[in-house]
Amino acid sequence: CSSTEPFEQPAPVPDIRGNVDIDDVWTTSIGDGLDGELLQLSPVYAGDTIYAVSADGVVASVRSEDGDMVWEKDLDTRLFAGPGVDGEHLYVVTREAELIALSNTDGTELWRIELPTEALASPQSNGNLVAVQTIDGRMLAFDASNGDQLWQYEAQVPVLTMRSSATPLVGGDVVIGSFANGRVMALSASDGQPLWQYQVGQPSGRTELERLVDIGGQPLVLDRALMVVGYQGKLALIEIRSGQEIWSRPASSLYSPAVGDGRIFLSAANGDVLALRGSDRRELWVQDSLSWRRLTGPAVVGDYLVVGDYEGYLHVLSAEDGTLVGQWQFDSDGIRAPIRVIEGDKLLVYGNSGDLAVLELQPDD
Amino acid sequence: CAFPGVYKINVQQGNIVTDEELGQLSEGMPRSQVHAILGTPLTIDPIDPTRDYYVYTFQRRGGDIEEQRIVINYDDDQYTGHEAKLLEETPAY
Amino acid sequence: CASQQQDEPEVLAEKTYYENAREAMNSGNFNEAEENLDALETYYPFGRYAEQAQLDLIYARYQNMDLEGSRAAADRFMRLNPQSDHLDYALYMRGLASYNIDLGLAARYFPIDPSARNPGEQLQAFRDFTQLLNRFPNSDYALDARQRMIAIRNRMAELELHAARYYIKREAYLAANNRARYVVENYPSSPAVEEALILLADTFRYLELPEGADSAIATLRKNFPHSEVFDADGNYQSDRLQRQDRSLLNVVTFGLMGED
Amino acid sequence: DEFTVADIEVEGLQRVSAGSVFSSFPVNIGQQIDETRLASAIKELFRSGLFTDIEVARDGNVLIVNVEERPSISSIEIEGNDNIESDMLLDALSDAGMQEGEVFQRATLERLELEILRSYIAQGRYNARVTATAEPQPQNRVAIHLDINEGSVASIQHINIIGNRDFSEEELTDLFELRTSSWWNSLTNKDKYARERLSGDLETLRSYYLDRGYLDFNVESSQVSISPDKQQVFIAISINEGKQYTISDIRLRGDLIVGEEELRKLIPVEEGDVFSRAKMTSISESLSYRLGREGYAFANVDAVPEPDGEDTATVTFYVEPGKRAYVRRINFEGNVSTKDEVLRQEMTQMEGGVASTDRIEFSKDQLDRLGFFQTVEVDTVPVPGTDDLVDVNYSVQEQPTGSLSASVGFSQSSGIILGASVSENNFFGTGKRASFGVNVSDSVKSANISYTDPYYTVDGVSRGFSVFGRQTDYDEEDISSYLLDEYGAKLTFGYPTDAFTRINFGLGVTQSKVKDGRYTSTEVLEFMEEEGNSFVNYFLSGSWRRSTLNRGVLPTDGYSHSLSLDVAVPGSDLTFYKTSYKTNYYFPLTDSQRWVVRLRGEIGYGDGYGDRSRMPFYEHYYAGGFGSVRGYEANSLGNTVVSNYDGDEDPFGGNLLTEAGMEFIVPTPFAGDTRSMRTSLFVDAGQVFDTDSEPAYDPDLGEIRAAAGVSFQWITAVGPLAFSLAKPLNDQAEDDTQVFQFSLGQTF
Repeated sequence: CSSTEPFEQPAPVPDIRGNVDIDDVWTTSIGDGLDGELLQLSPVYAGDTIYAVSADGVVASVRSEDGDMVWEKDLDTRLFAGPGVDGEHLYVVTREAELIALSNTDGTELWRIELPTEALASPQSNGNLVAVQTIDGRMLAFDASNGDQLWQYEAQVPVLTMRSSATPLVGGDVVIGSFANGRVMALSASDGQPLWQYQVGQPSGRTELERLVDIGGQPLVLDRALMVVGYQGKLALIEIRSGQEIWSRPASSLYSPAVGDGRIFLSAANGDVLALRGSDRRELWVQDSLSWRRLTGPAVVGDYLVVGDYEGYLHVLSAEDGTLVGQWQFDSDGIRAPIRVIEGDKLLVYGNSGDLAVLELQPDD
Repeated sequence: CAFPGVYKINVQQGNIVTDEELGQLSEGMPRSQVHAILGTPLTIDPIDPTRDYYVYTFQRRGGDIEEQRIVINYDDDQYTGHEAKLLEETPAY
Repeated sequence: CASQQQDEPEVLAEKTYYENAREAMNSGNFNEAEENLDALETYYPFGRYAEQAQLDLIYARYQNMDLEGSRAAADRFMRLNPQSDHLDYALYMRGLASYNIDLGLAARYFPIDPSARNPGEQLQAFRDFTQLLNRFPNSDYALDARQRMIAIRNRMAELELHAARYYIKREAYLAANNRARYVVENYPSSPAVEEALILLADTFRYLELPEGADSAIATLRKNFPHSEVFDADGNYQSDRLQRQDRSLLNVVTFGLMGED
Repeated sequence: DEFTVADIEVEGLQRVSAGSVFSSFPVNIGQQIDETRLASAIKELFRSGLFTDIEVARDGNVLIVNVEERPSISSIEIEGNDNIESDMLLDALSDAGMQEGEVFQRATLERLELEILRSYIAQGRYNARVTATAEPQPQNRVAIHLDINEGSVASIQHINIIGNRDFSEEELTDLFELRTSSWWNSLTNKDKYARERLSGDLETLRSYYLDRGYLDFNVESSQVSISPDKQQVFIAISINEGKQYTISDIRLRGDLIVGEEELRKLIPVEEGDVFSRAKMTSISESLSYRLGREGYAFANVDAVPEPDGEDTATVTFYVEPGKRAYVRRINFEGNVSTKDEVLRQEMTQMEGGVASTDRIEFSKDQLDRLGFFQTVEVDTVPVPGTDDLVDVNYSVQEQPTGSLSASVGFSQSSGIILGASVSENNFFGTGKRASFGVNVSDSVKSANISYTDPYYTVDGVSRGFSVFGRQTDYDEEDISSYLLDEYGAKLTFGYPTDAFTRINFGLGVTQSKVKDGRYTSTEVLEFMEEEGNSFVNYFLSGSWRRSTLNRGVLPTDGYSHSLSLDVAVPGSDLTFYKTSYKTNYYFPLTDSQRWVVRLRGEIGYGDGYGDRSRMPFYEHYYAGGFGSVRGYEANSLGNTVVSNYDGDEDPFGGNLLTEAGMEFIVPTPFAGDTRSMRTSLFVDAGQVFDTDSEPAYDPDLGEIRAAAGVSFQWITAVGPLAFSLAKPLNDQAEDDTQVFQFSLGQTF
């Protein structure tokens, strides 16, 4: 007879004879972390300082070198998105959909305006324009200095979407947003008019669930091209100028892909980690022992690959053949914020309980 | 029977037709239009198609029954005239 | 999960069920007949005896006073055997079941006049019998069906008269007139027409519509010359509309004293 | 090449009868046919849907039709469904023609898979999987197997309302049917997301704002997002409240029929009030209801607010009376045992008269008040072909209106007791009340017969009589010990003085004989010395009763008062009088009237007059037991007398009765919305006093006994059945309490 328990059961943690250790350079903690609202609030590395926020309203700036607190401020309001950082400001969005700009030197509030509805993607700014993407498919642009609204673009998104939204890219004269309708769109920074669009996922299937085609990960900028991936959609490389597709292959992931010496790495929605050859996108290897453990996007460090999962384990894979070579439970509440590679060989990890750390890999051979 | 103060309801029958409504009728009007103005006649004389009867009766608290009768005459289904003996007021209840 | 093996009651041969049923029917034990026929239905739905079993089931249930069940069995028979030549029987039984469904216990043993009450499922019976007469005009159940249809229609005409008489008592003569006219127009061949014509005449007279009254009396005289409202030399005398106005004393003493 | 068909043979039939093949195969013997006609005939046969394959061959002039029947379904098996019961699925299957014995069509199978999947999605089970397979079986049959994996339900993690300034988020989400996940919410499935429930909640939100004056309220967007593991749902609703409007002016437009001044009386709001859509709708209803009384049954009134200032709006009521409607026929349905006249005499709306909505409604209430019907529905239906005639259809559901009790018992003191009583409020459906009872045992022989015709005249003048005879030894009914024989007869009349009030009066004569026995108490003996033991009393009784109770049996709304006086007129042996006042109030707490508070009270007083100083003891009031103070034995309250023989105490009643009660009526659990059952929590209190008792009468309110408990009533075919569990609150040592009590045949 049929199995009745849900068939997307996360695999148990595989035990491995790892030979790569993960040591922490420094760790600190930011407020209560990300509570049960499935938020990402991934920290921002800005050279010598790192900015991070917690869901219960703590905004902090720490020194990249040793994690000491530069300044910390409790906004005493629940946060849903952020931080977004530019030259002088730091932007967050509250649960009640208010965009707040703070000075990134001491956290004093500069201006605050109301958004039409919730936003999950961190606001992005190029210094004079701040772009915020709301969950109902709107992209709003504000003047970074005083918060006046510059323009607004509205995309049609389905009633049911995924609880994740890709962070927009803000260039000098273009804002690139990836929407829940499976489209990546380039909007003119001056008036928000669409310049081009690329359909990553095509909704198909009988139920609302089968028709989900959200784009969860921020597109990866590779000099004049963008690598995008969507849920139940495609992995594609498209030209930044025109949105023309260079190549594409079917894939389904909610996190940005990663590239490393000619190889493309992807953590698929079903928990597989796979590597493709850059030249012809042929599959090099698939690591499927972490199925349905809700992996974060892969971070490439040297010839290793690191992903986090929903129980807070960090898994190190060999970039060569995908074998699991290292493992460490960093934060039992889980890891959901994408892992950032900083300073070439260090990892910036932000656990759900609020633990913020810079780590580095110690292969012991 | 004659119990003192027995509560009896008013009994109303038939179409309420007012003088003003009768005023709207004009020669040659088809029967359907007469019915549109005065309403569908509730008493139908199965035999004589050249006439419509608009009868109205009202019995207040079991007393005598007041009656109002209007006869509408038609010639080949077109209104030719009417005879009416109207009551001053024709309450509905 | 293992597929549960309920212990199937030991299944007899098709023929034995059918014979048991037949025997039970003849000896009047309709309960046992019904059980066997039900068994036949479940185990041999397409067997040789299927059609006959479904037919007997209608009759067995009818005899067991399970009129709803009998109706359902008839419907099922007609659905499964659209071409059977016993269709007229099934349709007739369906009508018969509807005809008796609402006859309460009291109506069977006490002198209750059913026509003063709502016909209920007998209307459905009327529809079933009409279908029977249309589709199988020369079925041998047609005659009885027609008789019952006449009885139903007369009963409905009587019901109209009850309402008309009440409206006369209520002194709502226009309502009484319309009810009486309804009988004359819709149940022309029912015995209630005589009383209806009389009420029609009296109410037309009261409403001072002499032509209506005269035509009613003329029709009455033609169809019911010996009606009791015609006196010796044929004049129309009727007292249906006489108002009841008994004196207080008379009412209190149940009519012994005081003028009526 | 054409040929004439000599004969047609059909091969391959297993289940389908040859008749049905011929009836859908348009070729008959002796007919000229050619290729094209044959092809279209085959296509016709295919359309019957009975066959998967049809081949036609020719053998000389004989047409051989070889058919392969579509398999029929041998069995249907469903597995893995917990949240949708199998029989609901089976019904869906049978509606689509998929039933054991029916023809199997693959297309319907796929369509069904989708339909079942969609009903799971509607329950918020997004990752459900439904696969249907058909395995071939012997004799060209097929077994259907539905394998369902219901997956898990996405529970709601948060409902976030953005843009609410004047009302807090809690206040707004409390209105919602959908709730965030918590253990108690998951019990009621409230935290399971379903799209219909969300749109329902948004509508509730809109009317909440519109009912508080926010004319420009608008739901900007409502976005639902689901977690990657499909276990959690997040709802974000962004609203724009807009300003709160107050009314600047109220105007009436259109043909007002009864004049503006009359209609203005029905508009309770005035300038400056906050605009509320709910109030505007109820005002429109009351205006069109008022026009309905004048015969405008199709009247339609719309309240249209137009903002005319910063935050003010004028409200215009557009009145369209439509045509004056007349009632052609009033039809009754469902009164299979009650006579047509019994319903028609309750109608204040006449056939052939102006259709007045409140008379039609009042008549429906009158049918409810008869107590003969469990439910009464009324439906005003326009007569096709006319624009101003309507038929009014009342459909009723009859319920038992009588009570039948027979008792066979045995007690040492009075031997075998045989008793039977029949009472019927709707005697053979004639609307008349009749009851007949007889009770025979060694020490008690009694018989009574009573008959009332509530509609002796068409206006509701009632007339009735009752005759009774009783030879009793009060030992049986635990009332003070003496023998009382009584014979009597009574005539009763009554008539309405207005729609809700009736006056009744009656005259009667009773011959009573008191005999002492071994147990008689001193008080009785004293009375017999003073007054003798045999009396003939002529009674004149009158009562005034006003009742707006909405139902004759188990009412849920309205009140009733009744004041009665019974006097033994001069010329009787014992001149005395008894007067009592009784009241009942029902306050429904919800629109469904399934939660109701009932208050009741009764005061009775009796005394002698003329040369009698007291009322006869056998006419005393008693208290305790059903219909009085539950929790105490029947008739046991009040002072008692001591029997001379064995010294045990017997209740003696009193001439002053005080009684009150409060009930909290609740929906009967597991019984759904049935109108023939009633469960209630109650507090009863009451006492009887004897104002002429020797020791100076000092009415001490502390004497009043009370009890609280729960009671259950059920109207059955045998009669009204009632149980009660009561806990006496202030019973004294000598009280006879009775926690569980049961009664049959007594409605109160």
